[in-house]
Amino acid sequence: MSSLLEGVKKDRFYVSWILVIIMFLSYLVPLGIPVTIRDPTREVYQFLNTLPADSKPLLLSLDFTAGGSPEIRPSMMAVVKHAISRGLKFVVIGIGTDESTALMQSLFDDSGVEDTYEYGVDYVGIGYIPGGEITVAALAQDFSSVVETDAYGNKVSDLALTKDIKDWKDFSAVIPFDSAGVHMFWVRNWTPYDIPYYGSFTAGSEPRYVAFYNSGDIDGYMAGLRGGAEYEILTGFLSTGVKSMDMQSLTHLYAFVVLVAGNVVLYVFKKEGK
Amino acid sequence: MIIIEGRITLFVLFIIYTLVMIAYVNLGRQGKTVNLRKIPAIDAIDEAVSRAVELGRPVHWTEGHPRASKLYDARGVYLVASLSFLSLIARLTAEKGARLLSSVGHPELYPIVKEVVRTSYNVAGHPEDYVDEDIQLMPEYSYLAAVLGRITREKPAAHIQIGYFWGQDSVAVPEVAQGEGCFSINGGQVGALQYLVVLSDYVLIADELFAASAQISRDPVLIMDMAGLDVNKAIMIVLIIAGVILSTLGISSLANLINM
Amino acid sequence: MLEPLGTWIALAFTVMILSFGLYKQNRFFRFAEYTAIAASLGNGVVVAIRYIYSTFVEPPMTQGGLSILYLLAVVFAALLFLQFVGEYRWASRYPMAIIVGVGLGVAARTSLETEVVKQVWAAMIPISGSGMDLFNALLSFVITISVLAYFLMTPKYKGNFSYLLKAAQAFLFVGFGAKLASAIPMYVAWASGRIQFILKVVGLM
Amino acid sequence: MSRQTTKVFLPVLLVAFAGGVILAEYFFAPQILSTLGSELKKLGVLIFSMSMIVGLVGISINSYKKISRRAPGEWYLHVWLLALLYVWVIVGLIYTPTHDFYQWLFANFITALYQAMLALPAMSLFVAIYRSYKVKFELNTILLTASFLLVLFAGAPLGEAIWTGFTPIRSWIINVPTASAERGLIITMALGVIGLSLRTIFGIERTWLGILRVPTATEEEGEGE
Repeated sequence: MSSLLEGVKKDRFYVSWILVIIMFLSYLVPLGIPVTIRDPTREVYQFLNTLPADSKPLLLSLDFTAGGSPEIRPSMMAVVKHAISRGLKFVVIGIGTDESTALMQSLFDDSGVEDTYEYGVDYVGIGYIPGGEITVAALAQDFSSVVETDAYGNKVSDLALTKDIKDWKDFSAVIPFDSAGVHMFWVRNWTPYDIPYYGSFTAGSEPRYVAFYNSGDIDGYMAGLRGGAEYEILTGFLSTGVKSMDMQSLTHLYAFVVLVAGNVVLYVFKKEGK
Repeated sequence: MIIIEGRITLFVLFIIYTLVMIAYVNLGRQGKTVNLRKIPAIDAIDEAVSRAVELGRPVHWTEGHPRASKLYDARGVYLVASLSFLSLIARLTAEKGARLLSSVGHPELYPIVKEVVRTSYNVAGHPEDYVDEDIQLMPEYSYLAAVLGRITREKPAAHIQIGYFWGQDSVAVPEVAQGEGCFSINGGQVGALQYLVVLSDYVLIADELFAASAQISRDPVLIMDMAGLDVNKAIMIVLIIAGVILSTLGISSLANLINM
Repeated sequence: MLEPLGTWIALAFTVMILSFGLYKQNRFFRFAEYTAIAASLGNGVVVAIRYIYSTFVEPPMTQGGLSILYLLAVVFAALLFLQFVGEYRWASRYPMAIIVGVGLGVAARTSLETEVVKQVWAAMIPISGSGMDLFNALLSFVITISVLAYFLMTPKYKGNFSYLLKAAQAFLFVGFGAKLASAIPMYVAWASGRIQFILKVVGLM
Repeated sequence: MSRQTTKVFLPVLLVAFAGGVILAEYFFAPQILSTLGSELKKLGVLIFSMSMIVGLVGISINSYKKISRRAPGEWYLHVWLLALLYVWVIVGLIYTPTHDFYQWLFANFITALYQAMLALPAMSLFVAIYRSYKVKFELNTILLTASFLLVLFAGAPLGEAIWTGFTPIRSWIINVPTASAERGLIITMALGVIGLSLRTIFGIERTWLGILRVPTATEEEGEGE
């Protein structure tokens, strides 16, 4: 062992190994630390759960990257599965990154939407639309001028679901899923309209959007992996979100332990040095 | 209307900013000068290079993740700021005889970095010490692994990381550099500062990043330009104070200017 | 046949990269590193060549007219290659100058709008209300002003003003601590993605 | 034209032209400006794309040098690098990037490697917490640690299970002191950004060319090689 560890920074080695072991174990041996459902997540659930099945489509925007997907994907899957189980129609776009078309495809593959839904009638995948904030603003005012074809080359004016969509009034709600930091584009350009606004974003950016939730601009949201887990519990589509909650709790506890351990080691080391 | 609707206030502020700057630059041309606050991180670069010479190990410079910023978009200016540090570092390493390793993430910066380093070596009078191979391109997705690998292999004595960084680069790169015992001087955008503050020996906070050339060259024009920047900052402070007072009193005329 | 092979390749690369964090710099990591350089540069070159062809070479061929200027633009951009030719190296500065100029122009105007004007106006919050609201509004105002004053380059602060600056520094550090802690869930979630991947491939999840 | 004109003056002029057009396009209405501006931005992307190919040449030269002198311990890695690089480019040019095989390559090489790299910062962050918080009795460090701990506990279900009070404290810390300090930082930073941009556009600062001082100094003479 000693020869194997030669040249390795010992402290770093132990700190990272314990972290990884904690993460592995939290998936293998679930502790089931209770997850309280917070109000913003409950708002999203109640809205989607009471929306009539024949209402206008939802606008879902996938603004996250493959890197950010572990954090955002659980809430996206839970929302889409919930929408499918309730028979809600939806249109999927993406404005944050050019990876969103690929993410959309994997969403369609994994959610089983093709089994019960008919493409073009119940759901439409537009994919990535370039242009950033200007696009987001234009989408609210004149949808058809920004979007001409879907991801598969069909004209949106030929598809039953999208042919009558003109502006924000033709959607029943908008739900952007963001890890690329473009959620503000949506908040700035869509909350002024009288349309139910929900969102999913990283846990790190939650504090920034709490103010908009408190002021009523955002009607509800799911923050990071935690929000996804809460939504999975509410809908019963348990998946990676819930499984990751123990991991979240334990790593936070571990951060505290590491902070204390670092100082203890420093203190003892210093004492010996004297 | 020749000015685009809704940008009149912006334009007026821009003109004020520019006029103040020009006025101060002209003062500088006439030879007037003021005392600027010293930025310790910039002085520390000298120390870092000397340390590298003593230890006989290289100096490492890097500028960030190419998916986070591009030279032709709004964050490109961080890279231009980083180049001004690079030209200083290159000149110091040329003069003192340390090896300079540049890890370039942005392909569009790769030719420029070569040009800057070569020019700096020429100006310092040591064109023969310029090594083309020490400037390495680490494109797009490979940046993080390539920089970490390079730092652990080459074991530089000083690590200077200035530019625009996504989270992963502003945590992992300085941490690994610190673990290898590098003397580190880092600076980045507001979103990266919380990591850099705990992981560096010296940090360039806020607009210290853009003030390098004034302190290094001690040129009165550049120094007076900084003084002009201070005046502009003061204008913003006054604007905020006035806005807060007026809106507290219930007068919204200043607050409405933003829509003009 | 390609699919399962791909999964095992991805697993192998994942382990090679993680070996850096969990062990130290080693031969396998270095192999993965060079693979990443080659793959991402290759991808970038493919995208670049396709972009240049579809936007700058195809239109002049098919449309003619003014779009012929696009071919000149390609020649201008190709001046970058002169940096490999010692004698005419200076000519590669011209395309560099254009890209630097465009970037600086965009930066100046974007910063002016979204970071100066919008933020300055957003800071103009009325100090009113009662109890906690009043306190928060006042505190926000004081912090913003003191942080701005802290970064002034020319004045030397003395007396009571120096306390304001100490306060500014203190609040900056409160902010750094908070942002550092709220970053943990994000990084941990990133890492968990790979852990779930490994567990799934091995069949434990 | 003198050497000085071609080497320094013209590049500086080009920066001024490009930056000036982009700024003018933003403020002024005439159509010609926005056409010119968008063409310039396109040219910027073209130069960016071209520099990718310059990078290909640069890396090829470097690797070739290392292979030909059999650089110990790494020359075979450069053989692999060059082989993969050129195979990739050829595959990408023959098939389109939307082709299944290219997608397979992308998913299992680039995405796999990139996502694995994104797992490294988590370890680094914990090592940083271990190593860097040497809590001394200094006000700043204490404040940093205190706000770190308060926000930390509110971040996970476990913390909430211990005490529900962490969540409102976290909201306050982030919405009041953090947000307003950050606002000050952002404004300062942005003013600096505008300052550097205008300095360079006006040609006062030329550090991006490797020239530290303004033209009045004698530096310019040293610049000629």
